Amino acid sequence: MWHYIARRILYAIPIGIGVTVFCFALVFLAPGNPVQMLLPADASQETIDLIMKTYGFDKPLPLQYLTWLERAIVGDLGMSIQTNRPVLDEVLKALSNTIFLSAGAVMLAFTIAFIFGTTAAYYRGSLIDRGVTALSIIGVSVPSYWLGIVLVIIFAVDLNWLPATGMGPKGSETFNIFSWDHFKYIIMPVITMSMVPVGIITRTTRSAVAEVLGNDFVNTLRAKGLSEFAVIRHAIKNAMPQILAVMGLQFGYLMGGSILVETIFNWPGSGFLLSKAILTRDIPVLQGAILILALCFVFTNLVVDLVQTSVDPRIKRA
Amino acid sequence: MKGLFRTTKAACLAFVTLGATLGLTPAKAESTLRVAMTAGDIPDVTGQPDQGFEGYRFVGYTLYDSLILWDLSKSDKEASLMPGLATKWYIDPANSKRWIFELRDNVAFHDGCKFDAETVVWNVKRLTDEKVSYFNPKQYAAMRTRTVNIDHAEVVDPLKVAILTKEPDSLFYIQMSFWMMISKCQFEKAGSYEAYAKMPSGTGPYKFDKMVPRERLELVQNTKYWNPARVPKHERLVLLPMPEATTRAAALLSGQVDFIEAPSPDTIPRLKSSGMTVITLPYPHNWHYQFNFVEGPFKDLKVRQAANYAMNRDEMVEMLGGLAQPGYATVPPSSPYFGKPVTYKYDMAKATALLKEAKCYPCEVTLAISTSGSGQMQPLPMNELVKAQMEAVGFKVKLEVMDWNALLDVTFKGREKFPNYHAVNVSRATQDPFSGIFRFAMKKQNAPAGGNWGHYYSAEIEKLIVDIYNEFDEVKRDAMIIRVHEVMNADAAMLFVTHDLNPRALSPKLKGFVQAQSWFQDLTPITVGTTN
Amino acid sequence: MTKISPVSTLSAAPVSALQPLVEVENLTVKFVSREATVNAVNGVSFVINPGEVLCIIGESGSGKSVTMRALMRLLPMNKTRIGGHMRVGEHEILKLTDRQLSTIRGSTISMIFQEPMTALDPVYTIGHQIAETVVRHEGCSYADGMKRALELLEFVKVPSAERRLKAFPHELSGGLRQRAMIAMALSCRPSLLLADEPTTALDATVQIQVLVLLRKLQVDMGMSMIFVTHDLGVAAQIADRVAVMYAGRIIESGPVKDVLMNPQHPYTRGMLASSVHSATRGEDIEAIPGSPPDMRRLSSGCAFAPRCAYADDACRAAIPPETVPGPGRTVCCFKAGATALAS
Amino acid sequence: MTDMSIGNASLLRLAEEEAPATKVRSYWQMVGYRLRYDYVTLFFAALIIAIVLMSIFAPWIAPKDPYKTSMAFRLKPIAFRDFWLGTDELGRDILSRLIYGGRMSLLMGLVPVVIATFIGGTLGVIAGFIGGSVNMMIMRTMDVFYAFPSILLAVAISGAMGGGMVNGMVALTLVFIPPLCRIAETATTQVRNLDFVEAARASGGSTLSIVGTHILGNVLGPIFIYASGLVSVSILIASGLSFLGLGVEPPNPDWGLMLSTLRQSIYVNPIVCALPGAMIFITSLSFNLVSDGLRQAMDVRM
Repeated sequence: MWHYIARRILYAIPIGIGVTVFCFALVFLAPGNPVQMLLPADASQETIDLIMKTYGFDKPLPLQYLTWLERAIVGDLGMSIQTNRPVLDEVLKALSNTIFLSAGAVMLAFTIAFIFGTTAAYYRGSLIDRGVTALSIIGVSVPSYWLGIVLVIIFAVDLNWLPATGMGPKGSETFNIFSWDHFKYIIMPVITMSMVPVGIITRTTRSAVAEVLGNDFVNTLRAKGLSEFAVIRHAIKNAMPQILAVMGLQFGYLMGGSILVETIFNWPGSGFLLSKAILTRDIPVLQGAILILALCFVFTNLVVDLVQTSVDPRIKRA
Repeated sequence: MKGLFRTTKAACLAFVTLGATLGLTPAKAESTLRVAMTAGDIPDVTGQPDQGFEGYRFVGYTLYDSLILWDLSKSDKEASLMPGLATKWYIDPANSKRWIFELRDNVAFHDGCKFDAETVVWNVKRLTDEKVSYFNPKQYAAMRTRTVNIDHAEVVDPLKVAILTKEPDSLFYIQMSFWMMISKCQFEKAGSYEAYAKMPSGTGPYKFDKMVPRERLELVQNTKYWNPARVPKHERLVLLPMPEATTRAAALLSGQVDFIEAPSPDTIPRLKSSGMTVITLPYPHNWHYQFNFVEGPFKDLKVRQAANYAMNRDEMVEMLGGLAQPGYATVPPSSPYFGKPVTYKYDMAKATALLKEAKCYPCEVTLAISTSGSGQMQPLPMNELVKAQMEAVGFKVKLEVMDWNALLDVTFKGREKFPNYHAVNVSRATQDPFSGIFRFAMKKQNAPAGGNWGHYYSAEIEKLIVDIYNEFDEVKRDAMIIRVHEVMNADAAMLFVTHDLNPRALSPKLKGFVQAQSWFQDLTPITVGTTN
Repeated sequence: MTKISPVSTLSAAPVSALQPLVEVENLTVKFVSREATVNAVNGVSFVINPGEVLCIIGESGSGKSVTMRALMRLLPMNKTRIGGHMRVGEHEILKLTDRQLSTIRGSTISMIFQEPMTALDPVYTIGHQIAETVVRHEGCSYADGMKRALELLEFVKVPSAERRLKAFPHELSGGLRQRAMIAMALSCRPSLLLADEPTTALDATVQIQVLVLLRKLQVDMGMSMIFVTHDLGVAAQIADRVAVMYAGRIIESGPVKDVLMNPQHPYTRGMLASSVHSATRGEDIEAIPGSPPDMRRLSSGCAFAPRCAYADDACRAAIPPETVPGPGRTVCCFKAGATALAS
Repeated sequence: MTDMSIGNASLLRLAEEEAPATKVRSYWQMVGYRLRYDYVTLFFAALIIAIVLMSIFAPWIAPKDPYKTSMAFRLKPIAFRDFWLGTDELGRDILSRLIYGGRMSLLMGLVPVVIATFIGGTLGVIAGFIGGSVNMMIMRTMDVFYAFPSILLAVAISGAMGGGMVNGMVALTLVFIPPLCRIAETATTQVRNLDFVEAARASGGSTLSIVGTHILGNVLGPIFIYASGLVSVSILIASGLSFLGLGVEPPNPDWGLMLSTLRQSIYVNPIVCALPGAMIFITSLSFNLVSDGLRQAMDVRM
């Protein structure tokens, strides 16, 4: 097992390096120069040069990359050009806020998907199955930001039940999920964000459980006289590794793909940070955020892989 | 079962009563003003704010004062300058490059340190002298156009400072209205700008309380403010960045904030029907295109005039839901520098005739525009309307759409780098004569050195500007500034479209706000009522 | 709370000695789908006495597995139509509610499947899967169920049973898996064991071991068994009586010796002839020509007629009725006993 | 949605085992047969065709000029005079813009998927067929792109390169290459190790003909199915990019962009403002359902 983990981690290293190269290169695809937003509309060349030099953008690219990488490894992703705050702090703070949403969305999605997917798989071919399949396809077909806008108008503006934006009445630092006053801020973003995972996890659950129910051993279980409930329990345990894998992947996707939902709800997460960094071309933040999100995704995949290995006795542990 | 239900109901009632009692004891409750800004982040609190003039509006003039302040107490005329931390300023009669500022006595920073001449000199060096340890490169860059003429500052006596310029500059004192005075001793206590950002200290009407980056900045009233009339009428000011217009409107409608900046025109009817107060007022803002005077059809005065005649500005105002006024010149008519410029009223026939006369029919032009940006209002629909109107008279318009940064890049580098663009659409603040007028017309400001993107040149303006900088008599000087403004119109130096009306929406529980004709606003007189 | 050794407790459920344990009459099974109706079983009848082993022989598609599953009602309800009547002990199979059905499954009737790899749940240990059955039918605690599972594994002669208890199916060899399967099937002392080609998937040497074990357990416990196979050799070893199925019908049945030594139906003969056991060295193995019929459209005549060397128009016109050529024997063939068939 | 879904494989197997068919349908006949009775898939396939035709023949179908602005008629409700679906914030006819908008949205949905299928598929087949260090290089490069969730990658690329339709398409193409490449690689490797490829090799078939007949024949199916599912993802991400201002440039009618600009007017005319969102939804739904139907008909599990 440890050997396997070590190998998987080792395998992630070249990917990590590739990711850093990509993140670094990305920035230089961009038209315009990286410090533009700092400058007044009519800054002179002399001023631009000075600022470029201050931020180290005057050196050759490979050198910039190495310097950046060297510091990144020890956890220093530089300072935000816009705010002068350390990028690492900014990104981690934002990321922890996004994790609230992603985890909430995945858990909600899992609950719904688990109930619906299993029911559909059990009654496959029936009207229930068709309904669930339709629901899951609707989930992955709805533009989630559109849904978010509609929810805000209905529940925040018209009914005034839920707050329209932000994370908690006093901002993310005092956010307390166990208090209703705070919790209500998370409801609409989580629902909006869970649409796609609901669709995908339901589909996976349905097909995985259905596939298991089509296996020969299900006959054995029934032949043993087990109740249908027990049969379904067996089927779920068999399908679980596959469902867990998809769940993990969805969690990873949400962490990186929260940009639209966070924009709608003004949620101070990584997507919001990223969109701001893109708009203001805050190079260190852009690099840092993409890097950390990608590494998180790699890490999530790794965890999913390991969890799957430990849950599923069929996978041989090398 | 029935009994149980009754008990539960009773318990519920008890709860409600308890809640109501708690809710009805607001004697202790703080009065809080919550503002949704258009910025994507909390502006820099360490002195010169970023995020454009909005940063100055909410973080600059709240935490800090400058030597000269804007008088924001009236809404009937364009805001003018008034004494701030300086009580008086004048040019040294013996030296036309030496400005003297007499400082206000008995002003203390929030941290208790005294404000004096030494602090002012320290603050000047902070943004001009690369060699001092407290030099701030980022703010230096942002302030460069305002500081470029400064040679050095010196203490004359504890309450008097002199600032020497490299060239005579009759307009120099205006720059000092943008210069935030931060506390030297607080900075020294903090040791760095990063640390200081967590404990900023100024002399302004609000004190820093706490900040959650990217989410909220909380300020509290400075009860010991030197100007008792401007001590805030509410105890706490909460500033929330909300870049999305629909989000801001939703936040106001759902009662999460009390005051929003720039609601989009189409949300206004809904805001009004929900009882919100929507305020609009002219202010020095110009939404226009700068022409390329070297390449393309706009070299020709007739084509420039044709484009101006093609603008149906009333239609634009209608599209913007009345949140703008027609733009016929660089500054709005309420500006003291407006004068009597030639105006190009909507006249399709004349426009077409001019184009034919210029032998440019159909006249193919390419405009560089952005999808969003500070002060750009609603660039997409507005540009589409401009395109439609120009095409109606015989232009053939191609819109080059880019994001705000890319457009800024085009603007910085000037027409030389982008000869294919015949005009760029970057809106500007026109608060002072230099940044509002001169920089678009001076040869010295030809891009990439400055704001004259299309290399407009007028011999008369060149001469006038030299005279203006050397004329320390305000009346004579202003007459010449007006002349510059008129010449630009005669030359059709820009495609004038509209001036923003700076809409804001306020919750009905706010009272006492006076909107000034300025980019800056004074929030201190606002009282927050308890009614919803 | 069963703590007594399984050997002593495993005895056939009390059934009246006067009547057979199993009675199947005119069983029909149809699979109905939008695309076609498959007539898998077309009027099968047989009886089994307590302690008797019936072997159903037939090639793939003859309906033998379906018959077995129908006996346990293991076929998907919504797509299957079952007709006729089946009785096991005092249970009228087709009249049972789902709850009653699940009570007799695994206790009165249990089943061993062909492929032990796919018939066991891959994500539970062998021990759990046996214990689960015990818990279900005896209502004992899980720990007791596990104890019972261990005893059962020892009972079916699984070496180092303790360790195997905690093994997952994929960690066992084919033979051991099938023994585990048998242990599971026997865990609640069934009176009828259905074995669906339980040795087909195993290596030849292991086949014999499992077969011997099964026969021994069957005799020891005195239970009845239906054993499905296409291997005549296997049938000869284990069966008391055999029934040969073709196209969803029993075409010949009788005591194992009689049928194998003196087959009456041309199909049975053909099968015997193509069996390696009966072929003399150097002689060509005689194969039955043609392929099994399409169960979606059965002809009105004898289903074997298209492949039968002796078939005439009469064979193609009507289904041959059951005749009794000898004591305890049946055959369905117009030509049965005719000279042409005498060898 | 036929009964022959995955879950019924066991019964199907049992029935077939018990009753071997005399008339064996070919694989594609079977697929065709299943599709013919799959009314849901057929309906949505017809809908896609309708949307495609609508887009192609937009100039003939659209009742009005989609670019013609009119301040007098801005934000009118549904069925206002001859504006059947109302007007947008510039008084342009929504119906015409929706019809024309299909062009951009389908283009943004289809082009990246087609290009990515071609590039990713080719790379995958090469990697799978040659194996060894070539496989290593290709697949490890893909892994790097796999490390980015798709929206993040699309936003990062088009955010860095600047908005615009072409950049958006490039970004989406880059997003889709890795998964398609991986599917092609897996399928190729599987097929390559199958006996019949060995047999073809042993019987002296040239490498090219092996690739041509066997591998492509077996790889195209899974790729095609996967790619058909990506179209809706592509449409959604593209509309998201437009929504963030990183996609199609105005005044081009594009559903995502229309949604983004009309969002400002949602309080004035909520239904009209919801229409582009509905179009995105219907198109995406159709592609998803058709892809699903194909998958079931072809019984390919992924």
